[in-house]
Amino acid sequence: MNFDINLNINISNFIDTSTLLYIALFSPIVGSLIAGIYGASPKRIGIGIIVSSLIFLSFLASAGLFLHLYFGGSIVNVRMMDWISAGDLSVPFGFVADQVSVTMMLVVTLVSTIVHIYSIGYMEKDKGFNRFFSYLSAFVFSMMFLVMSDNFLGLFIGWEGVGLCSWLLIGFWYERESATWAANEAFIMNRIADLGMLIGIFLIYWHFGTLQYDEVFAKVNSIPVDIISMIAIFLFIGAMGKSAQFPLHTWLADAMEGPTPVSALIHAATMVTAGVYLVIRANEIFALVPEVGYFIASLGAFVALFAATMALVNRDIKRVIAYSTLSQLGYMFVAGGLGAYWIALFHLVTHAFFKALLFLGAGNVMHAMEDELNIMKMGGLRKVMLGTALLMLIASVALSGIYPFAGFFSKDKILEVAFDTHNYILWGTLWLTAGLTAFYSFRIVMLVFFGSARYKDFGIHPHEAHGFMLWAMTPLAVLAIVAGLFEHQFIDFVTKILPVYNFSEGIHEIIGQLVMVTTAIAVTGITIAVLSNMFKEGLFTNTFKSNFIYKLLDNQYYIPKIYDEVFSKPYRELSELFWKSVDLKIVDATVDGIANCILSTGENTRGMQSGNLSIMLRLMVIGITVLLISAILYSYADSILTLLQGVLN
Amino acid sequence: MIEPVSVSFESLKIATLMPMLLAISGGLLILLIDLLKSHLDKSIYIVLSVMFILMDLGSVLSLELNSRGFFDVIFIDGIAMLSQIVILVASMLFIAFAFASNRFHEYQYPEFFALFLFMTAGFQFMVASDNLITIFVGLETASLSLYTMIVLHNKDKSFEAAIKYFTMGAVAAGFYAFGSMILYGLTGSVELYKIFEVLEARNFEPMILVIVSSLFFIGAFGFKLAVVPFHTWGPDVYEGSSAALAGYISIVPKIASFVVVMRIFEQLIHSGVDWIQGVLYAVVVITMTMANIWALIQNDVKRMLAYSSISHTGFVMSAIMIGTTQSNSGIFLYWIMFAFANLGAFAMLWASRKRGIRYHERYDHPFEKFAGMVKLMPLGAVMMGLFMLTLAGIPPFSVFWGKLYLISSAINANYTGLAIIMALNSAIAVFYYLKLVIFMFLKDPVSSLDGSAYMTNASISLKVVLGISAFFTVVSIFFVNPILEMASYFVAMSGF
Amino acid sequence: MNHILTILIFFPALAGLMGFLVDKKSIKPYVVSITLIELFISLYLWYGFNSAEIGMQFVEQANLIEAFGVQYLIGIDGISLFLVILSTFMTLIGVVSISDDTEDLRELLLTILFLEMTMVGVFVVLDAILFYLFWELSLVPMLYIIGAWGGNKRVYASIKFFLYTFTGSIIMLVGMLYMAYLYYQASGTWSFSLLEWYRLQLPLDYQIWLFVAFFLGLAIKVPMFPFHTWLPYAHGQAPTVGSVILAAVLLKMGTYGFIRLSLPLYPDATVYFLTPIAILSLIMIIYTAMVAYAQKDLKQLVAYSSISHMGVIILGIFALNPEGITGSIFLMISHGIVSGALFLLVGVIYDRRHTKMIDEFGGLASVMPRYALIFGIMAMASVGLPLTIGFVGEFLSLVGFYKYSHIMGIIATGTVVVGAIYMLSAYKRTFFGKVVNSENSKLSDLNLREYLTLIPLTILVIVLGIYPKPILKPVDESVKAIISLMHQKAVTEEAKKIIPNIKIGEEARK
Amino acid sequence: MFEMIAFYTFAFLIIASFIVVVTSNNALYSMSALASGMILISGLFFLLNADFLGVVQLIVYTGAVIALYAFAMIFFDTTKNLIEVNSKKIIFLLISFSTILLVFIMTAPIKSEAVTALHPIHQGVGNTQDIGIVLFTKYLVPFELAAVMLLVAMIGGILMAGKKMDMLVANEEIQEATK
Amino acid sequence: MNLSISLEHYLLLSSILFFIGLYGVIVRKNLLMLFFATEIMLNAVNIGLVAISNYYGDLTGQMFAFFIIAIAASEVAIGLGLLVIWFKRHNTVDLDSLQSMKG
Repeated sequence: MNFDINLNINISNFIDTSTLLYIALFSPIVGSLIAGIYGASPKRIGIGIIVSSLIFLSFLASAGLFLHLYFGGSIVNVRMMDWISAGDLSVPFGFVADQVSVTMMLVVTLVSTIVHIYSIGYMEKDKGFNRFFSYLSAFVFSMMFLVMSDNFLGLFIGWEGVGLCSWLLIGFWYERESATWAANEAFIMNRIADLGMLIGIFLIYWHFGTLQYDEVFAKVNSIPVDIISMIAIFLFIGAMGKSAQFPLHTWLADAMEGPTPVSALIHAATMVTAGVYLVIRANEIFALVPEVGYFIASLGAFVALFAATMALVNRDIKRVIAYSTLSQLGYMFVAGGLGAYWIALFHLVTHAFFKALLFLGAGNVMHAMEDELNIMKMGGLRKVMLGTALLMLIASVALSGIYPFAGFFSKDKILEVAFDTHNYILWGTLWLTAGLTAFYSFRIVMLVFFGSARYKDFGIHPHEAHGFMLWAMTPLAVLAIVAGLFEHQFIDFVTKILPVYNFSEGIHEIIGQLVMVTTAIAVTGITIAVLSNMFKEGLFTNTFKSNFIYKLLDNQYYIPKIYDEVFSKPYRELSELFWKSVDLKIVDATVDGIANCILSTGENTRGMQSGNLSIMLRLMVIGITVLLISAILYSYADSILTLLQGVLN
Repeated sequence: MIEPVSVSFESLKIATLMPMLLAISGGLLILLIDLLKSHLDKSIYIVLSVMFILMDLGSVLSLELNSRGFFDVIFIDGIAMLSQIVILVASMLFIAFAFASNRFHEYQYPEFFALFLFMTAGFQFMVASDNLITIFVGLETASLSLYTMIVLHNKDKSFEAAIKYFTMGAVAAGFYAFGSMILYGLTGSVELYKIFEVLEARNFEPMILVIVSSLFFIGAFGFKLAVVPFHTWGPDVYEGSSAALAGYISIVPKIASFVVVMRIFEQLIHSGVDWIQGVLYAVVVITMTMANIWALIQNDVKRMLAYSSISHTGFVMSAIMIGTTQSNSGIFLYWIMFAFANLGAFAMLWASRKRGIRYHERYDHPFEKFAGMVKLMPLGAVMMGLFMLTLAGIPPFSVFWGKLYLISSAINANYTGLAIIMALNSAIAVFYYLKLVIFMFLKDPVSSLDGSAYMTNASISLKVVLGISAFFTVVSIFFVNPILEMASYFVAMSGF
Repeated sequence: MNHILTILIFFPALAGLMGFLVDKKSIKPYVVSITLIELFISLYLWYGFNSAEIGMQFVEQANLIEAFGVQYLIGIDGISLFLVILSTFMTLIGVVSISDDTEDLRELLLTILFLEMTMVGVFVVLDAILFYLFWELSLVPMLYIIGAWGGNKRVYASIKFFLYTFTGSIIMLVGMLYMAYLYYQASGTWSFSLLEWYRLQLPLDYQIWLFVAFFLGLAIKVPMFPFHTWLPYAHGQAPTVGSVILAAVLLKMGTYGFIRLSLPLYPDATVYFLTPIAILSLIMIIYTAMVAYAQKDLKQLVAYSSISHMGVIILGIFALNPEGITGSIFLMISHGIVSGALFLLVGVIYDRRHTKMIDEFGGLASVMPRYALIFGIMAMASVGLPLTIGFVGEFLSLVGFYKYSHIMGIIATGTVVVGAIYMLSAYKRTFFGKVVNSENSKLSDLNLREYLTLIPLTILVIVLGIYPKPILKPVDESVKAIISLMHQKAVTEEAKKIIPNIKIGEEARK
Repeated sequence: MFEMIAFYTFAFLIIASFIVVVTSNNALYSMSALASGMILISGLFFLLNADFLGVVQLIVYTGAVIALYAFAMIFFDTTKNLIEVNSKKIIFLLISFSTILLVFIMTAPIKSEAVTALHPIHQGVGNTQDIGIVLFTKYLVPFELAAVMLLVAMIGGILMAGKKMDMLVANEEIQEATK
Repeated sequence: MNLSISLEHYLLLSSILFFIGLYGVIVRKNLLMLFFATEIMLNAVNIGLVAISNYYGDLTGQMFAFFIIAIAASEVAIGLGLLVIWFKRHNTVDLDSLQSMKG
């Protein structure tokens, strides 16, 4: 312990914690700008190295902050400068490094560092190498901004920043129609959710008068509950978009158009968990409204199952992993919704490790397969790429939740929480999902690495990835194995600011059974996957493929199609209608119509000026006559009226 | 037997007659010179005319306000002074048009200048009297001179215009006479102040006869001012007469008529003859609107300007209908402002007039003639554009201030509806003024004209006039206050 | 420097007159330097501006038409200060953006100088008649710019622009005259001074009619739905510099007019009409954004997007709280910069390809990467991404308006979605994909002149997005002054309730 | 009684002859009717004790004006039948309607007791003398103005009928033809 | 029954004659004939004026009538001048020949 205290003192003396915070935050953007300057020039390997080192620097700084906090240091909160201030609204650029954000920072920078290094190899042949690094570092900056901000609007900056970078990176190969389409879809869907987020922020501002976390949370009890639940709902709508919860989930699968490191970093480890982070960060608000929490949990459970089912049948390796991510995010929301915030965070962390690993492995496979994604065209790859196979196997086991891999600890806790809160339906759903998860994870592993080498039919010559890429993945693999073992330290650390979840008394007695049951279904899933693949490659028979359920799953419950029919197309058609029929034919035509009406009055009465003197004179006389009539009417109005009345009666 | 009449010379106040006498003697002098030595150059006559008008103006300025002269036949009140100043200044500027570079038929006649001076005198009599007989004779003197001068332009169209103008004028003279007869019958007098005294005494009964007499006056002056439906001569006369004279017709006869109309109607309006106000309201609205609409569809600039000046007349008539001191001083403000803009516009037309060159089988100044003018003659186009924008009432150019003041006077008298109609009409009017601007600035030249075609008729004096009017329209904002103060003072002095 | 505002107004016009003496070949450097000097004068104004002081500064006063109460009364507060700077700045950018081989270069440049005079004039005058004067006068140079250097339908577009705005504003003039009449009745003297008018408390029914009269003039200029149809034509046909100035500055006259005239003069009517105007704004936001999405012409798309953004500005103004109004003023500035930049960007490809049809392009990102980058930044600023200039104003306006109505606030916030839809789809269609049209494959990236115009704008977009305080603070002070005036003047209970009672100046410091 | 008979006779004859003036298709009839109407009006003037005017009417109208018209008629050769418009009916209705209106209006009592004659007719003094005194005092200015007006009319008539007009018209036509 | 002739009788006659004149003005196609009609109008007024003058015992009416006669004479001179010049060029005094300007 002496050593620990020394270290603590060392860090504080050695370097100011706020400096550390700034280094952690800003070194990625420095890297991004450096890479951006060379954005349009040909590949320079140095860029990759510089940027990666800067991210690593950020990681070190985050680690420094982590140690500072871990050893009892005070929470670091800095205000860099004022940002927006108008009326009573005053929002600074303020950053906080507390237990939760530092955990996130650590995860983000760690995974980022690995992905950056990995990308040097992965992107080596791409002409947009420098640009890629610029985007990727910008993403890291935005993500850091998101997790470090000490107010809701700062969070929103990061929130939108990661959205922008996600747009840039999904559409990185902008010459591909599908990539740019997916990028726009992701951005717009996120924006729909952001609308909710903004409304939440508006509500917070008008009811709390501030957007700082600490001030808001301090006042939270003095605000009516219905307002709080509205805030919670709207904030959660924001979270739904970023974390791709149903019904805003379709973008995540399509986002797989981006380069695989991007998928690993953004669409597995970090950005998509921002929604979960928001729920954890605003736990004071969510804790007050258990009904909303219950809704979040239910939706999470539903998404977990829903995504897992889609993952069962998909043949695209990245999409399967993406659905799996979706499913795991569902788990996190269950935990968050049920008030077990630290568990949600814990699963977030472990999931980041093994899912990033899984994606990077998939990246290796793709690289080897010359960007082929269809797992049906792979098989037997373990022979050529043993390292990758091993890493992916570790990740899959972790994902399936097999003891003692990281996934086991976090996922099992969530099931326990569901059971403990007597939400047996949730538990059941999650339990079933656990089995499915195991199944599809191993289905991939089997189809890709085992079985016959189907790729030969397609004339592909796979090769193993660069050594340094594999080495870069190793830390993730190690963490995927061992992260779960640090559960207690983790609890101690984060519950300094997060509420502790207390299991009820009775649960301890049946906890053993629960673990058994869960592990059993996971193992069953694995077994089915392995066995079926051994007997029959491809797993699904043709008859099965014509099954309705298979079709339903294969077409993602037809949801993309429905969205296209119900939202996109009508929107486009309505826009056209508004422009061509309403704007041009009604609004504009009315204006022109008035002008034309005046003009045509002129044309039609032009004949009055016929140039004929007789007509002119007659006009004069008519004028006089009309005046005479009016004179009579004016002077004898009364008598004329009585006369008329007499006639009528 | 009746007593012999003894009249002291002082009581005649010969000074009040001096201005008109000067103009008439100028005319006679010109006739005399021609008699003694014919075939003199027109310049001598122009200079003589200008000199006499100048002297005329001088003697007007030295008049004593609110004085009557010559057995009360001459009546110099504020509006008489003011309108005479306007008439004389405008006449002076317009006669300078005669210094045209080209030979025009009318300027071969020394009589033209004599007629011009007689006409000026006629208008002066019209405004400087409240005796219906003097007004009538003055009016006819001026009108008959004008008809002749139009004819002297010696084109087929000018004959036609003069005949139309004359014939309608004769009918209008009949209206005037009939209206006066009824007034005379009602009051036994032809002097307006006396007429109103008697009418007041008999409480405007029978009202119907008062109305009928005003009705015939509306007919008579409606013709003179060209309000709908008595306006039909307007466009044709503008088209038929030379631009120099058309410009004159659009300014001077109208201000004279306005003064007479003010004299006749204001008192009636204030004495509760509501009919007049109602009818004037209708006439004003119809005149403004219809003239604007007709102006929209014209193909010839001069004809367009004719309709536009009808519309402007309608605008100013509304001030008479409103009948407050503010509105009545607004008439003069407006008309002075309008005079300079119109002067400029017609000067530009006159400058571009060339005998023989025809751009259009019918029109002298079709819009196409000015197409792309900015490329051929930028300064001219800018000038013309300036005058068009001024007429359209774009601030800060002169007419805007008149419009502003009149609309304000309508509002102040609780005629908000009228104010809005006036405003909307200004908006319609913008379109046809812009049409010329568009032709000049935004279109390409149609024919292979060179820039000099637009200034073929320009002489130094014409350019000076152009310069004066352009200068005035641009910096009019600084003249508004003095003019307004002067107008308000004179109008208030006259009791309107 | 007592007459700095007078100099600011008339210097460009005088320089414009002198410009006729300058040789044709050296006219562009001449005009650029004039506009640069003008920009520096306006920046000096900022330097000399005391944001702690309440009320107008640099006031100059002289009688013009004493008998009728028309004065030469000019002065600025925090609101007009930045709009003046925006005008001078965007004029400079616009002038620089004009290429040397433009036809009739001299006429174009000198016209812009006259336009600059009118724009600055509108923002600094404090006399209603003078306001109207500059307001109307600004139409003339713009008419010429659109009509003479525009596209095929330029004449139609320019007339429509002119007549439409003229009609609206002349109704406003009637309103002004009526206002002067009421002032005359109350005080016995004629005055068109806005500062005097501010002191006049009117009963609600008068306010309503006057508000409507002013509204017509201002709404057409903004342009608000359904008076907006002139704008797509004007933008569609105008030359690049015309569009830049039109979008950046001229439209702001309308919204500025709301803040300077309608709100403080008629607080009760403002509250009375709050809901209908808010609904119109919502239509503007959502409907025009959808119409923008349907556009095939890139410039028309930007034009419709302008309308949509102006809707947010109007909403912010009618939020009637400091957050909303300050935000909408900031949004005016940011929209000025961003839409100006977008029009410049459209001009870049129009210069190269002589078409603005989106379908003609595609894949430009690989041909013109730097162009694509700047376009992307501007598109994102337009979409309202945080840390760009577009976010600050949009957020403040929306947060301000949200206080008034929950449902309408949500719909208004929909701008973040619909804005993204049209902008991103346009960006995608223009820049992404493969280069299909062979004519596009050889397009050159930005040249020096284009960099000179676009880089300053890009820098501003980011710098002001990160650090808007220098602008927000003075604006906020002036806005608070206006709101407190409105609260004091309000006669109805409802208005007193909706308009917050803000303490300003000495009171606030206590 | 005499007055009544005279008035009605004259009135009837005047109306009749003027109706002939405006309706007859023969110019000669029309002019003769005009002349007779004028003469009859002078009769009314005598009836109304306006002897001077009666004489003036006779001299100016019947003497000068009608003579002028007669010359003009010869010049224009309008002795042939005139072609008039067909749409007479509606015009006729319009005019009759207005006439009825005006006649109806004119029955209103016009005379007023408040009126005192400004220039009273003196009993026992000849009308001409009476008029002369007023004309050369009060109405001297209008009278002189009328002289100017007649001068204008004379100049106008001379100029318009003069040969110079024809000459220059021809000139311009030639110029136009050559261009 | 009062058989004496009142002022109203004269005024009625005057009005009737005036409208006969107006009728002539609007139906005549021959300009010369049209001028006749304008003379009728002026004469109608003269009757009224003289009658009023007589009934008020005031000379002003007669003065007015005198000036009207002068005006009528001048108009005839100018009018005939115009007709002469038109006739010389068009060989007609038909009103329908004056239609070159319209619209």
